[in-house]
Amino acid sequence: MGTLTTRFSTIQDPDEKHKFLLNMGPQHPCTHGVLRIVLEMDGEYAMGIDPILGYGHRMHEKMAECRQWSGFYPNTGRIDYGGAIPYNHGYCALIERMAGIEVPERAEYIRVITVELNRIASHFLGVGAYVIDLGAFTPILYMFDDREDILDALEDITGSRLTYCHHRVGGVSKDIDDLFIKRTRAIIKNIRSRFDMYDRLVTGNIIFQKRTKDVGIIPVEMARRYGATGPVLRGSGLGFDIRKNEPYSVYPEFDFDIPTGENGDAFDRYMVRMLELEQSLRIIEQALDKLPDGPVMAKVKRVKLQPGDCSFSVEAARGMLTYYLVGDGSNVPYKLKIRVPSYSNLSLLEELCKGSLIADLVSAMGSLDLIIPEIDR
Amino acid sequence: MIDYYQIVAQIMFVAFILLTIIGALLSVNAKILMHSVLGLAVCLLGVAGLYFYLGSMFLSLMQIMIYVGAVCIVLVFGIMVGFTPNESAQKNDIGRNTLLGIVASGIAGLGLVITIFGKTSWETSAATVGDFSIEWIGENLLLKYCLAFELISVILLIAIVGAIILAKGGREEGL
Amino acid sequence: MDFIVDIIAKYSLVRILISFSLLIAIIMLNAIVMGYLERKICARIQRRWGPMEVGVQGWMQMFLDGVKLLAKQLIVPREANPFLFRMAPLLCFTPVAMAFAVIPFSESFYAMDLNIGLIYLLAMGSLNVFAILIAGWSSNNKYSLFGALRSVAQNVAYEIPILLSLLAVVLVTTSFNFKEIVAYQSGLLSFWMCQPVAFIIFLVAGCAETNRVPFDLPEAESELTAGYFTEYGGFSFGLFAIAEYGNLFIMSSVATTVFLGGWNGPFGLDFYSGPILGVFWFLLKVFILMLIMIWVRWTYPRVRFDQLMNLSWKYLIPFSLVNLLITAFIVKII
Amino acid sequence: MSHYFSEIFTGGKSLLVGLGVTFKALTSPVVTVQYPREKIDISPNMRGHIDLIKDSESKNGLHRCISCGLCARNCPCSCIVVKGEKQEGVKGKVLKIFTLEFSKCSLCGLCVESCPTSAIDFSDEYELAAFSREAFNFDLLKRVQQGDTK
Amino acid sequence: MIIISNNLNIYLILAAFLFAIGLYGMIRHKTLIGMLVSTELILNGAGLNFMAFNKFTAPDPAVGQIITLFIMGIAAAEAAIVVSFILAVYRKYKTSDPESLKELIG
Repeated sequence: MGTLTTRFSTIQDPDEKHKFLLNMGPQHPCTHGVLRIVLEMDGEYAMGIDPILGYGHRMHEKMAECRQWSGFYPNTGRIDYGGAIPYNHGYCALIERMAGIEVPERAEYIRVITVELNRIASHFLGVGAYVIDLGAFTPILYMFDDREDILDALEDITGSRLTYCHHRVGGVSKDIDDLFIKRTRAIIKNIRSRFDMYDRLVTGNIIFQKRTKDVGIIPVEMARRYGATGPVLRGSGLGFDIRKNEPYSVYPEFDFDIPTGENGDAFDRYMVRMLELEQSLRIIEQALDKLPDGPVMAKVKRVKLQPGDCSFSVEAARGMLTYYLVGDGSNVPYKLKIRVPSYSNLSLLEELCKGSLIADLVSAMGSLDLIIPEIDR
Repeated sequence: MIDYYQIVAQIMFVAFILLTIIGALLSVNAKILMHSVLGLAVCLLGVAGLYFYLGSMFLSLMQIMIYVGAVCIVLVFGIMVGFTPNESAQKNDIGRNTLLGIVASGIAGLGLVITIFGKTSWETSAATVGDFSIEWIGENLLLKYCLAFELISVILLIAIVGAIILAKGGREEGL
Repeated sequence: MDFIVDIIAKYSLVRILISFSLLIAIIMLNAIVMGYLERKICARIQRRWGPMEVGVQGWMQMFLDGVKLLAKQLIVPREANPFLFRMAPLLCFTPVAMAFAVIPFSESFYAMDLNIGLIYLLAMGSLNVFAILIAGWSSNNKYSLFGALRSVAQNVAYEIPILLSLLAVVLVTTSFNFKEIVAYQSGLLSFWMCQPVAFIIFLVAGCAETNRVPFDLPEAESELTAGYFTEYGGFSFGLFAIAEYGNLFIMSSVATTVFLGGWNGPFGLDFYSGPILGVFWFLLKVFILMLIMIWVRWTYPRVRFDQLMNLSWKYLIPFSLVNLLITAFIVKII
Repeated sequence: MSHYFSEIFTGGKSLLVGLGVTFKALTSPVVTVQYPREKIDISPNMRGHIDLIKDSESKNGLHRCISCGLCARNCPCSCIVVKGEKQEGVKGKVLKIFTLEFSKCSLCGLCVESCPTSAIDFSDEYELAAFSREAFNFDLLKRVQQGDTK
Repeated sequence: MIIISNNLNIYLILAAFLFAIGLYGMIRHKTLIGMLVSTELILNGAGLNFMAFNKFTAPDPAVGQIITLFIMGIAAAEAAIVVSFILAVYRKYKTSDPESLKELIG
């Protein structure tokens, strides 16, 4: 680690001699991966916070420039392993927008269904990991129980359980069948019946409330300044959601709400995630009801990326995901930029946790629901 | 048969004395501040054992509870909070006042030992009234020696308030 | 002086040696049984199987884990203080072993009968912090140091409610002797019924004193990786675990003797007062308490440090003081 | 002051309710399986590594591959090697080498989609562990000749 | 059989030793905490003395014990207050060396 210098590599000021550095990570239970945070500690108070990235860097953007656009499909699922399908969706939609391809309606519905299922799975992962950060080990396993059903269902149509590669330019690679529809309805019913249990076990628990309320408060102004999106922004009270504000796919046809918080503290962010589960379930239900017949794949001729640029934003599980592509006429992207939500959410951390207890730092960081490989890419 | 038990008891007695002496020496000579407090803890444990021989189990337990369990821990706490991890391993400076220390403590100790052996002949009282049970202490503490009880309560109260004020003032300044 | 000879004469050396080795065996066995139960119950709470591979329902898992720990090398970090680093697990284990000496398993099955047994147990309990401190400091690791610091403040704060809640019972029994306290509860009445506040306060504070969730701040996994024993491996780590379960046993057995009637049958069901049944009742109550602590551990999140202090100073201590005053008042009147 | 007591009451109640939830879970059946002994059925659509489909009705009586190399060209990880040879008397190429370097494969399924004759498909093997990297260099042609495929 | 533990002088000498070594440490130690440690040694010497006299010479055995308890209480209060004082000093002057606290000399 010696080669990486930080802002706090040494403490020079003699007045600050009683402060000391604490390396949190890259191997630490609360950083969910290989994030390293250098903390300048004064007792148990973190006075300076410096997140250091790059331990899980895999050059996804460079890889996109080195291969045909179709070769980037498997990468999209590996950027954010928690919620992979929105990434898949965003990339396909980007190419479709660039090449002007119309997607069959059934394919769009299937996309929405899988994306929302994946969003639920991702929120279960994020919330469960957050509760583990607070010290309770059991809720995540109940949530994984539900998540497992979703993964099973998704495996049935996408073929994999975590790094999906299901959406294709022009449609989806595999149609859904009646078994899947039946199964998904059962999953919706099951998850609905478990909300009450989560309320009693986690949300209502006084220790949980004390640990999360008034911890890591993000005012709307601050969230906007850092470009935070997703549940982090919505927890602060601003109901910004790409699905509503900049509708894509078939989302305008569904009736769903954007849950928002009030105080912007960790508890609100947690609650927004829990309420979004219900909204996702509603979307899936409506999509299953309205599911039209037809092909799931459009006729796609050879796609050349025209000179010029194009971008497409989707609402991933953790916030706004934007793909920005510059083409040069060949079928290899000249440049692909991915704007991931976790990156801007992480950049909040320093201002958010300055001068807070290390326990609050863990709580606030967990509530941002970061996926570190997504930040490193 | 009783001799056998006596031997064991005497060996343990010597062990306690050695514990006290070693602990005391360690606590003043240790190069690391933490070792010094640990030496104090060892010494206090030894003294607790001696209290046992002096017939008061209650006091020896109190010694462990208050001295080792509270005072020493507060000291260690002070070291760990007040000094950064690097500094708490700092060496005690040796040598500045060593000669003065040896002379002063030598004179004081010698004077005491001379007093013990030379000047006074202690009369051992033959019969002691009462037993060493805690009921006895408790009764005396609340009736006969009530003032000591009241005094210590007041002192502890003042200490708590003072400690809180001192420690809190520092924190507000720091933040 | 005669006092100590008396004690040695009363319990002959052979008896002391035998009981000491028996106590060590009990502590080890307790750690193994509790480790197994904890893993199994936590697994069932989380709807998993838990250890299943070695033996029926994996009952041999903990023995094999112990063997594995024994076989591992003790690695001393270069910057650590080697002497203290090696001493700390032993120091952690010794007070636990000593405290076991006064635990009354039944009317005649105990190692030592002290007339101030309760104070003895508390004194030994206060020594436990010292070992944690030494372990945390000597590792020369900042996480360990944090764990140690938290542990000190926690133990100092929670010894007060423990003492006060026990005193409320002692006021009634007028004795620190476990035997007399148990004898007081031989009938239908035991103290958890007439001192419920003290009982609850003791359980909560005991949870904190033994560093169990929701008060496991010294070893808070998600914050401090493993707290004061971050740097330990092999059997010195095992000794910490054994001492933790030993402490749990001690706390539960104090609660059992003081509040649940010790070796007496429940609700005065004293149809057979032999030593074996007494041990059975005692262990049953102790294990029920320990299982409750396991159950609690796998349900709650961890509290924050200032909340921990608030709980002690704002809730437990005032309540136990009021409880003590009321008890004193009633005892004086009656 | 009333807030003080009401917090004790609601807090205590929430803690007891939480205990109730876990107790209910304690008494309910286990949801996991003992993996190496019990196995749950995997989805028929699972994407494993690819395999040549055995097809006795095809021209060469074994598989449908025409050695066009589309799968190898479409593979983002370049983990497929396909080589065919012209042979006397046979129309088209004859497959000589078809290997998959599975340790590089990212299981995207583009090869299967691009195959014009549907000659390859996903296998349902998932217990693939080995000590060396070379163990994952599958010779698919050999596998289909030996009849290891489904 | 010599019963050494029944000899008053041994306790007295040990107490004198504790006092002397406490004095030595008090003079020699450079840090405030080290000096506090030495103070505790001196207090212990006093306590041991009280207990010894209590056992061997006093007509009423409660006195010595109560005084020793008193000393323990004082020691605890003293330790708490001194440690908080040291922390306050440390925060303000960033040192715990008593000789470098020039401002406090007056």
